[in-house]
Amino acid sequence: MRAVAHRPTPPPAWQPRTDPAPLLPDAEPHRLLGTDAMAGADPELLLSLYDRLVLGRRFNTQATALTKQGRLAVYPSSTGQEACQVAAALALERRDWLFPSYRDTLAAVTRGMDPVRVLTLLRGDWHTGYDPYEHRVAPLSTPLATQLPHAVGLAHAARLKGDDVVALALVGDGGTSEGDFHEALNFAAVWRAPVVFLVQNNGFAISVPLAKQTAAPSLAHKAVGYGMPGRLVDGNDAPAVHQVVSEALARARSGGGPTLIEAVTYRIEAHTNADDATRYREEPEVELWRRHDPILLLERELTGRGLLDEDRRRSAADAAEAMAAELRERMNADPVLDPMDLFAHVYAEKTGQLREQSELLRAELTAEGETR
Amino acid sequence: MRAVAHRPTPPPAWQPRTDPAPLLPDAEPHRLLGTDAMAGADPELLLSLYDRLVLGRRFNTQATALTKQGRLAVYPSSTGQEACQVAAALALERRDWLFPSYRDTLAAVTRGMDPVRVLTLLRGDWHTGYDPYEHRVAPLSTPLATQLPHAVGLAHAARLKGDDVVALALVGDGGTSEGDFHEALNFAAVWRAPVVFLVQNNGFAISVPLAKQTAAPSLAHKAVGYGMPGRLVDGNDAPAVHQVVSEALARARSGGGPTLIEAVTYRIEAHTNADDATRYREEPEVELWRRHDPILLLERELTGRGLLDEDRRRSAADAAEAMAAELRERMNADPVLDPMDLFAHVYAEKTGQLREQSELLRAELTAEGETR
Amino acid sequence: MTPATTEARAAAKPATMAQALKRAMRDAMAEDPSVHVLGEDVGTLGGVFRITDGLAAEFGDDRCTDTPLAEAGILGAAVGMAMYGLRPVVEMQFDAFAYPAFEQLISHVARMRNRTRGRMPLPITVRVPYGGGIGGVEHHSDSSEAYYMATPGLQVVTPATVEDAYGLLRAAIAADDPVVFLEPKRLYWSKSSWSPTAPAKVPPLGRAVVRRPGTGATLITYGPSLPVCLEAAEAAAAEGWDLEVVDLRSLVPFDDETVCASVRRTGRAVVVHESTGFGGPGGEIAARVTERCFHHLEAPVLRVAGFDIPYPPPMLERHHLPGVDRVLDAVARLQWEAES
Amino acid sequence: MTPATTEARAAAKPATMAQALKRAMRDAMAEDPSVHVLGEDVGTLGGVFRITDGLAAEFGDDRCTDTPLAEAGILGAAVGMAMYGLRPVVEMQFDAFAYPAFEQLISHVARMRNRTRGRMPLPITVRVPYGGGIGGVEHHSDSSEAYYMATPGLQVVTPATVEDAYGLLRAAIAADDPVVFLEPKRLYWSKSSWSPTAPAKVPPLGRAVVRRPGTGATLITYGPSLPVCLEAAEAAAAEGWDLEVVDLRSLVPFDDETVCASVRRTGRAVVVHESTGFGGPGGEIAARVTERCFHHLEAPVLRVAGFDIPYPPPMLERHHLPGVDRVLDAVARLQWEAES
Ligand SMILES: Cc1ncc(C[n+]2csc(CCOP(=O)(O)OP(=O)(O)O)c2C)c(N)n1
Ligand SMILES: Cc1ncc(C[n+]2csc(CCOP(=O)(O)OP(=O)(O)O)c2C)c(N)n1
Ligand SMILES: [Mg+2]
Ligand SMILES: [Mg+2]
Repeated sequence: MRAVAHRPTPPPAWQPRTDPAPLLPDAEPHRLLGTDAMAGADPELLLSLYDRLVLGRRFNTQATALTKQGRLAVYPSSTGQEACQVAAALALERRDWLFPSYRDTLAAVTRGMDPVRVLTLLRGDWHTGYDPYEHRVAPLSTPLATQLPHAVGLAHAARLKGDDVVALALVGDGGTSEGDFHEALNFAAVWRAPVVFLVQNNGFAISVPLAKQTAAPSLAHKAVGYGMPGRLVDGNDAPAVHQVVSEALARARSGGGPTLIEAVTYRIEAHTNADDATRYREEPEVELWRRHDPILLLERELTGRGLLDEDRRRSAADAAEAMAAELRERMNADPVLDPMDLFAHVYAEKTGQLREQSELLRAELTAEGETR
Repeated sequence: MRAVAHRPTPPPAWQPRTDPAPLLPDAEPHRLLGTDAMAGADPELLLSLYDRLVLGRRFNTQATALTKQGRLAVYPSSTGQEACQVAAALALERRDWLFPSYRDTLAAVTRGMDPVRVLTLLRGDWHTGYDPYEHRVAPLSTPLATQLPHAVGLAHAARLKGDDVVALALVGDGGTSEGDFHEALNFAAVWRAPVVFLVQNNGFAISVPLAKQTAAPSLAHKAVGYGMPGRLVDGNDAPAVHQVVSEALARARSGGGPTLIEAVTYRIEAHTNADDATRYREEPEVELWRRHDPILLLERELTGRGLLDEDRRRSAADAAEAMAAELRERMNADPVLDPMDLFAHVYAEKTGQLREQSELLRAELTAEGETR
Repeated sequence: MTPATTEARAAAKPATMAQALKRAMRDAMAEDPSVHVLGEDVGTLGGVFRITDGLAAEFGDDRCTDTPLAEAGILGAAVGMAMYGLRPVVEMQFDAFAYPAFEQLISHVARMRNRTRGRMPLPITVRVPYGGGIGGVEHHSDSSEAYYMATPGLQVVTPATVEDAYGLLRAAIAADDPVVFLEPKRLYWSKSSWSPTAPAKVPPLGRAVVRRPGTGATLITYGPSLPVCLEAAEAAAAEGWDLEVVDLRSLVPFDDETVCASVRRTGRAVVVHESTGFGGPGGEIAARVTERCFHHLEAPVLRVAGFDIPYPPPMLERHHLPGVDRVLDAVARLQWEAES
Repeated sequence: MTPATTEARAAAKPATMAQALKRAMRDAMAEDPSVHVLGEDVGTLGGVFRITDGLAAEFGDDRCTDTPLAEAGILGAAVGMAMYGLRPVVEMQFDAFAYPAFEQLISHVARMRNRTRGRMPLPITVRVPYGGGIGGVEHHSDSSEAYYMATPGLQVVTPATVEDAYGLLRAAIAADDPVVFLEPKRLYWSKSSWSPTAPAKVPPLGRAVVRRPGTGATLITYGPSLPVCLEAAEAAAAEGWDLEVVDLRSLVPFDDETVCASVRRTGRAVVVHESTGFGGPGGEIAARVTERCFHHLEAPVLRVAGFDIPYPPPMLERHHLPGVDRVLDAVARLQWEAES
């Protein structure tokens, strides 16, 4: 005979919120939302985070500028969310895997990927195109939440093979509503897969605010229904994100199973350059979040601790500027594309009809004098 | 400026269970799982539940027998789960809606539906076929969890129209893993739709035990992630189910939004007559649950309170026998089917090609001398 | 702004297909309180293509609703709403993002009428912006009509003109069957002199139309490929081929009558669409035309379609999309010499 | 029981298609530790059709895994497993229950190789029991091959014989592309003298085969309709029609060579399948055969298919399924008089 009751006592009754989900932080919400990681953190970590945040911000502004010059098809800026992406990616070991969503370019860059390759999808010369195995970065995923079960499957496979590998999967607040989110978290918990789910709750899914997305007390609360730990963190507090993600990774690595982390942040820019955010939100709200900027917060801490002087500040800015200049230059060169590649990777071997079709295109291109 | 923190404090860390989910109840688990509804309940309610449980059990055995005689294509018996279905359906008002899954034949019968019509799908003469508007019973749903968003949409529509209607949606423990479960609960909570979700946790999804389905402390805990109340009830304690469902319906009716209820019960028979349960579970486990039979529990209470004597017992059994006899007789008659109906309800009006195809079939049938 | 001033403003300049679609929903909602619009970003934002712009403002959030981000949930909820007597109009944000709702569409939307012997029809319109040519990144340019065509119980409709965008969408919303309404996104900004102040009468669903009469061969097409075919027909005229262009408008039901009447007259046909060729709509169309018109055919019915590849990235899409030249090449292969 | 005794036992009597499929997975798992089976009830129970019976016992739960009940999750997890170098074999319990996984299949499984320029191929086999004729209630008898055929990046394979069940499944699991492996459930219990002790060599994917040589007309078919066509060919022989029967085996890639060689020889063709006709596989097949063999054709390529309706309930399915008579009726309409 097993335990006396085969169920724990019923959960307490949750009273759904009656007030609309409040969206505005107070003047200094990070202290409420963050851990005390900022104060406790190692100076080197803080400085490394700082450099990368500055770089990340510059990457965002540069990429957005490139859309205006027609050099990118579209760019979903993560300005304001740099701390989430940079700190989380930095917490990974090299052997670990990252499963980014389309907005997570900075997470990919932080893993060491060539920024131009990261931008392939958004530039429009191929669909992500890069080799995921090089830096263990899965293709930036566009269909929302669909990358989460991939992360679970990969983590599960790694564990079965006895490899000490954890998968970090990123998703947005909107993405948590998709069925794939549910199925992935459930599989992860049942399989105790070494995977960490990080929700960047930036307040919006395009125009839809969080209050229309969920009635849960927090997105982190969703962990409860899967039997995994849920963690809530100030997503603009880089050391806090780093700490919470590191703990979750360690837990996963040591066989403790998955964790769901909600990082509360804000999408400062419109959804993409093609979006017009003034249609659905007010400037004062954005302004409040600007004052809670992740770079500002870190600067304040670093300055307070005497770790950041003008020189250090300038060297970070210079490095970012150099990256931007190189990016600009490389992106301003037209990519050399071979239209025949359209048929190259549909199957391991071209089917008969793909051979026919590629001949058709080759003939057209020859006629146009355009093929290589 | 709104509230100081825009989030409640982080949820407590959930420690996933390290022991495999225990499946066996102790000798009298209902006392742990049930409410005190049994003792407090109105005698008339208890007797009414009793009659219907007895009827329901007989319906199950009769329908199973009909599969052996080839009169039903398949039957998923709910023996052992009668209390969930009967008590929940009985808690509904006539204007309310029921969204059953394929195993919920008793819930449909309890709503007043003609048993033969309820069995249409399983007999194989049509796909459910009955008029859902007659008793406000949606078609028995085969694709798991897909009926849940329907219930939400209907409840939402009713509320928009100002109608005092609640939808009760049934789903199995296995069904809670599907994405549609997640999406339905989330929509319900965000819309505060008057809908009640009742999970019949009968321990198995065909052969797969609950421990392979979820790592959550209970399925009721899943409510937390949607911001709705979760309730756990002994699904073999009919008055308890009736009470918990009634409370949830009242809550929904008064604008309080959805509730998730987990009723813990057990599938005494195999998944369907086509399944062989000995392949995946041991008889002693079944035996334990037989001792926790919903009819037995109710009989014990009724007898203890002097409400059930031999006569009363016999009259319930006789009514059930009469129902079974009639069912047998009616199901033994071959249904009169018109193959031309195949084309009748694909679209409001037959398309050109359906007209052509129906003429083809008509010609074939005429040749066979078979059409009506 | 009152509807009257909106009208006056819109009437002042040629209307786009996007405006016609919006107007169709607006008029349907004004006439019939059971019409409800739902989807991602359809409310405050007015949709990413602004097709639902102004509906929430005019009819309220309950009539035009921003849903949580979950397509199966959206369509599933629409099923429930339709069960209760509403006429939901669902917006799928892009073609590929309708796939999560596939089970709801195939197993419920398409079958509920049949399942219930006609007692529970589901008058749901599923609007799906489809096709490429707008420089969209992966998953934003699929032509998914083959999936819907292969599903009995669904009507599949696609406008190619501004006027049809209005008329067919009104007809779809009014239909008692579920309709997958495919909107050719690269025609959203195409204009015509159609005036939203004088809505055309609602055309019946299921009727093709001859957009250009001709005698030498028939181009059978729909949606985003109609302009390509009309342009090809102009170019062909210069080479002495007189092409007839048929716009299907409705893939299901299929208008065999109009199509076959044309092909019997011309004796030659090319099916043109942007969807991949293999297993795409063209196979069905070519096969049924051949079955019905075999002895009128001077040449096999040819197909000009997208290549059998995943939709390409923006910088390569022009190589994939069937253009005027490919249509003319196919026309040239119609064995004209055999005739003389 | 050791594999040897299993083999000895199985060899004693004719093997069923179900046994051949099981044996194919077993052999693949024994040879290649990266082959993993996952799905609903595939472990302890051995699957509702017992196709995976014994795999968990022989290889452990980690190699043959009962998953939670969520098809998108199963296929999505398989994607991740394949990313890490495994070769997942996914079982979808029934055709219609693969629909929840549609987005994963279309947007990821079919496209990952292309998306990553060949760096990340996904060698996933998705086993889908399909088709009717077994008295299954709603959702248990769909023929969903048209959806998969219309999706570039997927191979679509379906065996019609016991021997092919083994060989093609081995080939599918060994393939570096994702394969939708459609198992004709009403042939699960069909037998042959194929002996599991002497596995045939693994046939290449993408090759059709002539199952019955003939000269008068070609029946083009696959999966559950092969036995129907062979029976029809026998019956036709009695009426003086000598029919050739081609079993496609692979819908994608499509073996134009074998099919067209046959049709050019016979000059007449009927495509036979159980899937609905409109938008079904037959349209593509008829269209491409016509494109390639037009001047060899004495009559249009005809199609015999399921009606354009949702799959019927058990008691009516025999009226829906294309049987010998319907095939013969089509053969009779192949304009034989024109020849003489
Ligand atoms: C399955 C699916 N549905 C719809 C979309 C269209 N879409 C792209 S981004 C987006 C909003 C995503 O919001 P969120 O998950 O919060 O991520 P964020 O954009 O805020 O980073 C939508 C609806 C999509 N990409 N995938
Ligand atoms: C989407 C979907 N996947 C798979 C199935 C096949 N199937 C039928 S019943 C069943 C198990 C359901 O278990 P549960 O939800 O616990 O309900 P129960 O049978 O115990 O009542 C499965 C896998 C289905 N009907 N629908
Ligand atoms: Mg967001
Ligand atoms: Mg169950």
